[in-house]
Amino acid sequence: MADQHAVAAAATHGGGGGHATVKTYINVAIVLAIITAVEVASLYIPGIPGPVLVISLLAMSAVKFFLVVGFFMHLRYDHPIMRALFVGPLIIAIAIILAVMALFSAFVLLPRVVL
Amino acid sequence: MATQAAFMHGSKVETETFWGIVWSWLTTVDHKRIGILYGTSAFIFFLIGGIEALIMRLQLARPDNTLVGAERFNELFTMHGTTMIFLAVMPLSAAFFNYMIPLLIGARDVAFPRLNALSYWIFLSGALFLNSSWLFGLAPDGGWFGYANLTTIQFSPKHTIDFWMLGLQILGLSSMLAGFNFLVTIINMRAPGMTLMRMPVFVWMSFVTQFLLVLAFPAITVALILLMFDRFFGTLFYAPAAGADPLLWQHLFWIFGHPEVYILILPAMGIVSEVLPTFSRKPLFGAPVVIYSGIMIGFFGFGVWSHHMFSVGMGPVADAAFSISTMLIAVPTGVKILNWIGTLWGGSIRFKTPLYFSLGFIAMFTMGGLSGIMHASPPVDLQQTDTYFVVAHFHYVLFGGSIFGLFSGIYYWWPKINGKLLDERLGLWHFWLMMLGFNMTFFPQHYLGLIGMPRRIYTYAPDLGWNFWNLVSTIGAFLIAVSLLFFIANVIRTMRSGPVAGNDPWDGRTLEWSIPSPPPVYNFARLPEVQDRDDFWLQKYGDGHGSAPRPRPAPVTAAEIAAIHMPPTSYWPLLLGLALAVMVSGLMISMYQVVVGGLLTLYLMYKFAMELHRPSTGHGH
Amino acid sequence: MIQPPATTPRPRRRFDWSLACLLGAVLMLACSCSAVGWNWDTPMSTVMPKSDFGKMTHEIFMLISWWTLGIFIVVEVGLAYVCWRFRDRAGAPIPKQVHGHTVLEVGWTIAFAVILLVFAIPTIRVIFKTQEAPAATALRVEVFGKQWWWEFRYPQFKITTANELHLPVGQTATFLLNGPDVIHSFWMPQLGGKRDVVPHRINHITLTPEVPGDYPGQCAEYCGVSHANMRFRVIVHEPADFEKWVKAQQAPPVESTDALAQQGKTIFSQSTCVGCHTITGVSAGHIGPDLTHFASRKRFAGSLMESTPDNIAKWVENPDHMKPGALMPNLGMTGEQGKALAAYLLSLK
Amino acid sequence: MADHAAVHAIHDPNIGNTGLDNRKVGMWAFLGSDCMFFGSLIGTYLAYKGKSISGPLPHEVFDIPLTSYSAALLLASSLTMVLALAALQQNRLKPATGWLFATAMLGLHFVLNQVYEFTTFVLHHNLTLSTSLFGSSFFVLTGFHGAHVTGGVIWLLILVMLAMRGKLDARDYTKVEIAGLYWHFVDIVWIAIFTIIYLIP
Repeated sequence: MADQHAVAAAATHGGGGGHATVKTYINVAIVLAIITAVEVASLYIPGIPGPVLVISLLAMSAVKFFLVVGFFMHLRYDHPIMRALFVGPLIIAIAIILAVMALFSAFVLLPRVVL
Repeated sequence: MATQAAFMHGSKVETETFWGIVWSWLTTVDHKRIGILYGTSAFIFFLIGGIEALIMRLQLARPDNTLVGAERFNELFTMHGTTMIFLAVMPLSAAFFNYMIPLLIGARDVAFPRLNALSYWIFLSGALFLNSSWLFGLAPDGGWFGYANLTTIQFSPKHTIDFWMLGLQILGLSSMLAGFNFLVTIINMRAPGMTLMRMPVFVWMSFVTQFLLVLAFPAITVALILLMFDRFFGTLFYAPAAGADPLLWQHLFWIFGHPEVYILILPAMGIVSEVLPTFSRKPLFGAPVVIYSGIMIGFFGFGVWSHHMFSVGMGPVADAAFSISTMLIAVPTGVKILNWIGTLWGGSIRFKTPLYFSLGFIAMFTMGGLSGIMHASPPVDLQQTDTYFVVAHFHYVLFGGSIFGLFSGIYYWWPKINGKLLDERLGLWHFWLMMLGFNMTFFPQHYLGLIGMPRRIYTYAPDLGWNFWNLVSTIGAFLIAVSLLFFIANVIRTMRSGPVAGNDPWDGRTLEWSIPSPPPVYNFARLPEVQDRDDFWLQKYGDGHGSAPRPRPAPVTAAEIAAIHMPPTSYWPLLLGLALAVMVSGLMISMYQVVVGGLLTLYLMYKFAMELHRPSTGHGH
Repeated sequence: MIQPPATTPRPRRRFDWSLACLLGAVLMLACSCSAVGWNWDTPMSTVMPKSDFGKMTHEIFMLISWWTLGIFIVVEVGLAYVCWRFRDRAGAPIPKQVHGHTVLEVGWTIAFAVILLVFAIPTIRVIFKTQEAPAATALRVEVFGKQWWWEFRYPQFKITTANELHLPVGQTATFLLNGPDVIHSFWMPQLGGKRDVVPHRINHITLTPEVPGDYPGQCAEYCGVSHANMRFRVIVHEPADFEKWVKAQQAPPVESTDALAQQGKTIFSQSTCVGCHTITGVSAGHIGPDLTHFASRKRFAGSLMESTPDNIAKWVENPDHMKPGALMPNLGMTGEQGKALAAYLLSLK
Repeated sequence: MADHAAVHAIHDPNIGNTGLDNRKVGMWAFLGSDCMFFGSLIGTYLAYKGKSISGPLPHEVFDIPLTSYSAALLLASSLTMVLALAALQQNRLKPATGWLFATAMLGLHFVLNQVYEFTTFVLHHNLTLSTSLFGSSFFVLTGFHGAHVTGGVIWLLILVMLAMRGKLDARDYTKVEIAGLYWHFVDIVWIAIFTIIYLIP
C-alpha cells in the first residue's frame, strides 16, 4: 500500500528516496486536508448509495493513514524491520476486526422466544 | 572476579554488608540477576500453584467429599490456573529469556536494562497483589478464563474478581514491557555476523514468543478494561439485559488466550531444540524448518481462537473455518517433533538429566498434541470440551510440554548460571518420579473425561464410575510433589557442595559455553564474531567437512575490560513497580488513592525517563 | 577461554538400583490398576452414544482416535528405538554433522496434511449435518439454564417442568437454549451435546434419541458457586409412555387429603414460597421451579437429591446447606413445618 | 539514518549492531502492539454497533463539523511535529521549540474539544457510559484515544520544557523523533476512528 502512495508522491514532488523535505511535508499536509474535506463533504451530498459511500470513505481514510505513516512517520524511508514491526501487527489487527464483525452478525440461528 | 564484582556496580559500596547485598539486588539492572529473580519468584509461585492443585486433588479423591467447600474449591482452581500460567510458566520462561538471550546472541545486556528491571518489579507487585487476595479471604473465583457475565458485579459482587482483573492487568503490562525489550534486543543486539538464520533456535522461539506477547496481551487488556469499566463505572459491555453479548469477552479473551498457549510452549520448544543437539552432538535436524514452523505456529496462533468456543453456537460456517485453521496449525507442530527425533538419529546420545527432561517433553507433548487434534474437530470437541479430557490434554501440553521443557532448561543451564553441576542421581530420581506421577495424575483424566466427568466441579456423585481413577489421579499428584522434593534437595546440595562446572560442562554448541560460569557482568569481554548457528562447536571442532577448528583468540587484556561500559544501577524501576500497585489497589479502596498513586506513577515515570538524559551532567555513579 | 575438546574417557555410569526398583514397583501398581478395568458403559459416558447426534460424533472420534493412536505408537516407539540405537558408546567418534533432509521435510509435511484432510472431511460434513434447521415435526423443548437448576418447557403441550427432561424415543427433538442469568452449558453425555446456554441469545441443538433410558445430564460451563450441583435427568420413553407422561403433566395436580399435607399446603400458600414457585391453582411465581407436579419427579434441587420427605424437609429448612449458594432463601422454617411442606409437595403427583 | 548511526556507533549504547536505534525499534514495536489495542476496541465498537436497545443513536448526537475541526487539528499537529523535527535536525532550536509547543497546543485543543463533546453528550443528549451499548463503547474507545493524546501532550510539553532549559538539541534528535512517532500514531488512530465511528452511517 505504502509503495503506491510513494510512487504518486515521487511523481508529484520529484523526490525519491532519502529524507523528506519540508516542502514534501507541506504538500502531504495539503493533500491530507483536501481528502478530509472531501470525506466530510461527501456526507452532505445526497444520493450517494450507502455501499459506495462506505467504501470510498474507507479508501480515503486508508490513503490518509498511509500518507501519515509513510511520510510523517518516515516509514517509507526507514529500515524494513520497522515496516515489518508495524505493518504485520496492523494486518493482524484488521483481520481480527473483520473476523469479530463477521462472528457478531452471524449468531442468531433461530427466532428468539420471548422469555 | 572480585574486581569484576566491584566494577559491576560502579561504586565501592555493597557485596560486603547484608543490606548492601539486598540493595544491590533491588537496584540491579543486570539481565542475569533479573533472570535469577524471575526464576526464583516463578519457582515459588510454581510451588504455591502446586499446593493449590494438591488440595483440589484431595477434595476430588473421593465422591461427595467435604474437605473444602464449593466456594473454596472455585477459588483454588481459579488461582491454580492463573498462578501456573501467569506466575509460574511465563516468568520461568522469562527467567530464561533474561539470562540466556543476551548470552546466546553474544550481547552484553538487553536493549533496555532498566526497563527490564521495571518489568520484573511490576511482575512481582502484580503477583503479590493477586495472591494477597487470599489474606483478605477474597481469592478470585471466576476461573482463570473469567467468563463474563459471571464476572460482572451482578453475579460477583465481592472484590474477588477485582483482584484477578487488576492483577492480570498489572501482569500484562509487565509481560508487554518485557516483550518490547526482548524484541529490540533480538533484532538489534545480535553479535556481529549473527544473521537471523544463525540465531540459536531457543532465541528464535523466544523471538516469536515476544511477538505473541506484545500482540496478544492488548486483546486481554481491552477485555479486562471493559470488565473494569463494567464493574467500577457502570458500562454495559457484558450486560445482556442491555443487548450486550457476553461472548464478546470470550472472543477477546481467546484472541489473547490462544496465542498465550504458544507463549507458554514455544520457549520450552526452544530449550528442547538446544538440549537435543548438545547431547546428541549433532546440529538440530532441519533447523530452518523448525524455525519456520515456529513462525507459522505464531502466525496461525492468531487465527484459531474460536476453537475454544465450539460449544457457544457460532454456526456451522465459523465452526468449520476455525476447525480447518486449527488442524492446519497441527502440521508445523508435528513437523517439529519429527525434526527433534531426526536430531537424535545418528547422534551419539549422552544421557544426562537435561536430555531426559527433553525426551520426556517429546514423549508427553506428542500425546498432548494428538489429543489436541481430537478437539480440532467441533463435533468431537462438543463432547470433550469442559470435561476432564481437556484437562488431561492441556496438562500434557503445559506440564508434559512446558514444565518438562523448562526443567530441561534448568538442568542444562544451571551450571552456566551457578557454576556448579546439579547432581545426576538426584536429577534422575526427580525425572522418573515426575514422569510417573505426571502420567498417573493426568492419563486417567482422559478416561474420566470420556466417561463424562466435567471440569470445575468440587464434588461428584458416587455412582458414575469416576471414583477409582480420581483416587489414582490424586496419588499421582502427590508423587509429582515428592519428585519436586528431590529437585529441591538437589539444589540445596549443589549450592553447598557441587562439582565445579567449568565453562563448558556439556561440550556445548552455542556462545554461552564459551564464557566463564557464572559469566562476568559484561558477559563477553570481546564481542564474538559469529559464523554459524553452532558457532562455539565450530570453534572447537570445525564444521566436520574439513575445516579446522578456529585458532584461539588472543587473551583479553585488562584495558579491554576496563573499556567496557555497563549501565549503572537504578532504584526507579522498583519504586515505579510499587507506585503502580498503590494506584491499582486504590480502585478497590478509594479513588483518592488512585489519583495519588497515578500522580506518583507519572512523577516516577518522569524521573525514570530523565535518569539517563544527559548522563554527563546527571548523577554519574 | 575456549577449552580443548574433552578427550578423557567418561566413567561408566552406575546403575541406580533403588530408582529402578521403585519405578518397577509403581509401574506394576499402574498395570494392576489398569487391570481393574476401564468400564466405558457408565451413566455419563460419552462413548456409548444413544442418539443420531451422538453416533455421528462418536464415529469421528473413533476415526481420529485410531489414527492418532497409530501416530502415537510410531512416534513413541521410534523415539525409544533412536535413543537405544544411538546411545553414546565409549570412544565413539563425533557423529556426522547432518543438518537436515529436504525431501524428508517435504514428505512428512505432506503426510501430516493428508492425515488431517482425512479428519477434516467427515468433520465438516457432520458440522453441517448436525446444525441443519430442524424439521417442522420436531418436538420443541425450551431449555432454561438458571443458577443452579434447569427448567424445561414444552410449548406445544403447555408443560413446564424442572430438572427432569422427558423425550419420546425416535422423535427428533430441538432444544431452544436460553437463560436469564449467566452462561451455562446443556449437556446430556449419552445423547450428545454440548451446547452453551448464553443469556439473551437462542442457541439450539437438535437430536433424535434412539434408546429408551434414564440418562444423567449436567451443566458443563462454570456458572458460579454451585456449578457442580447443576444436574438434571433425561428420561427417554417409548412413545406411548411419553403420551402418558404428557397427559399426567397437563392434568391439574392431585392433592392429598392427608392432614399433614393440608397443613403443608397452608404453610406454602401463606409464606413467601408463592412469590417464586408455581403450583397450578395455588400460586404463580416464576423465579423458582414449577412445583405443580413435584412428586412426579424423582429428584429435586438441580437433580441433586432424591425427593424423600427427609431431604425435602432439610432443604426447606436451609437450602444453602444442601446446595451452596442456593438462591432460594432460608425462610426460617422449623423442622415441623419442613415435614408438613414435604408431605404436601410429595402429594403433588 | 545510516550515517547518523555510524557516527554514534562507538559511543551510543542505544545503537545496535544493525545500526538502528534501540529506542526507535522499541517504539515501532510498541505502535504495532497498540494497533492491536485499538483494533480490539474498534472491534468491540463495531460488534456492538446497532445493538443498543435504548438511548440516542450515533447520528443523533454526533456533531460532524466539530469533529472534523478536531480531525483537522490533529492533522495540523502532525505537520507541526515534522517541522519541529526538521528544525531540530538542523539544530535550529528556537523554531524547533516553537513547533513542538504548537504541536502540544494543537493536541491540547483537540483534548478540550473532546471534553466539550463529551459534556454535550452527557448534558444535552443524556448519553453516558451507562446509557446504552453505544454510550459504553463510544466513550471507552474515544476516551482511550483521548488519553493517548493527553499522554502525548504531556510528553511534548516535557520536551518543550527541556528545550527551554537548554537541555535539548540536535543530539536528542531520536528522543524527539520517537515522541513524534507516537504523536503521528495517535493521529492515524484518529483518522481511523473519525471515518469508522463518525463518518460511516
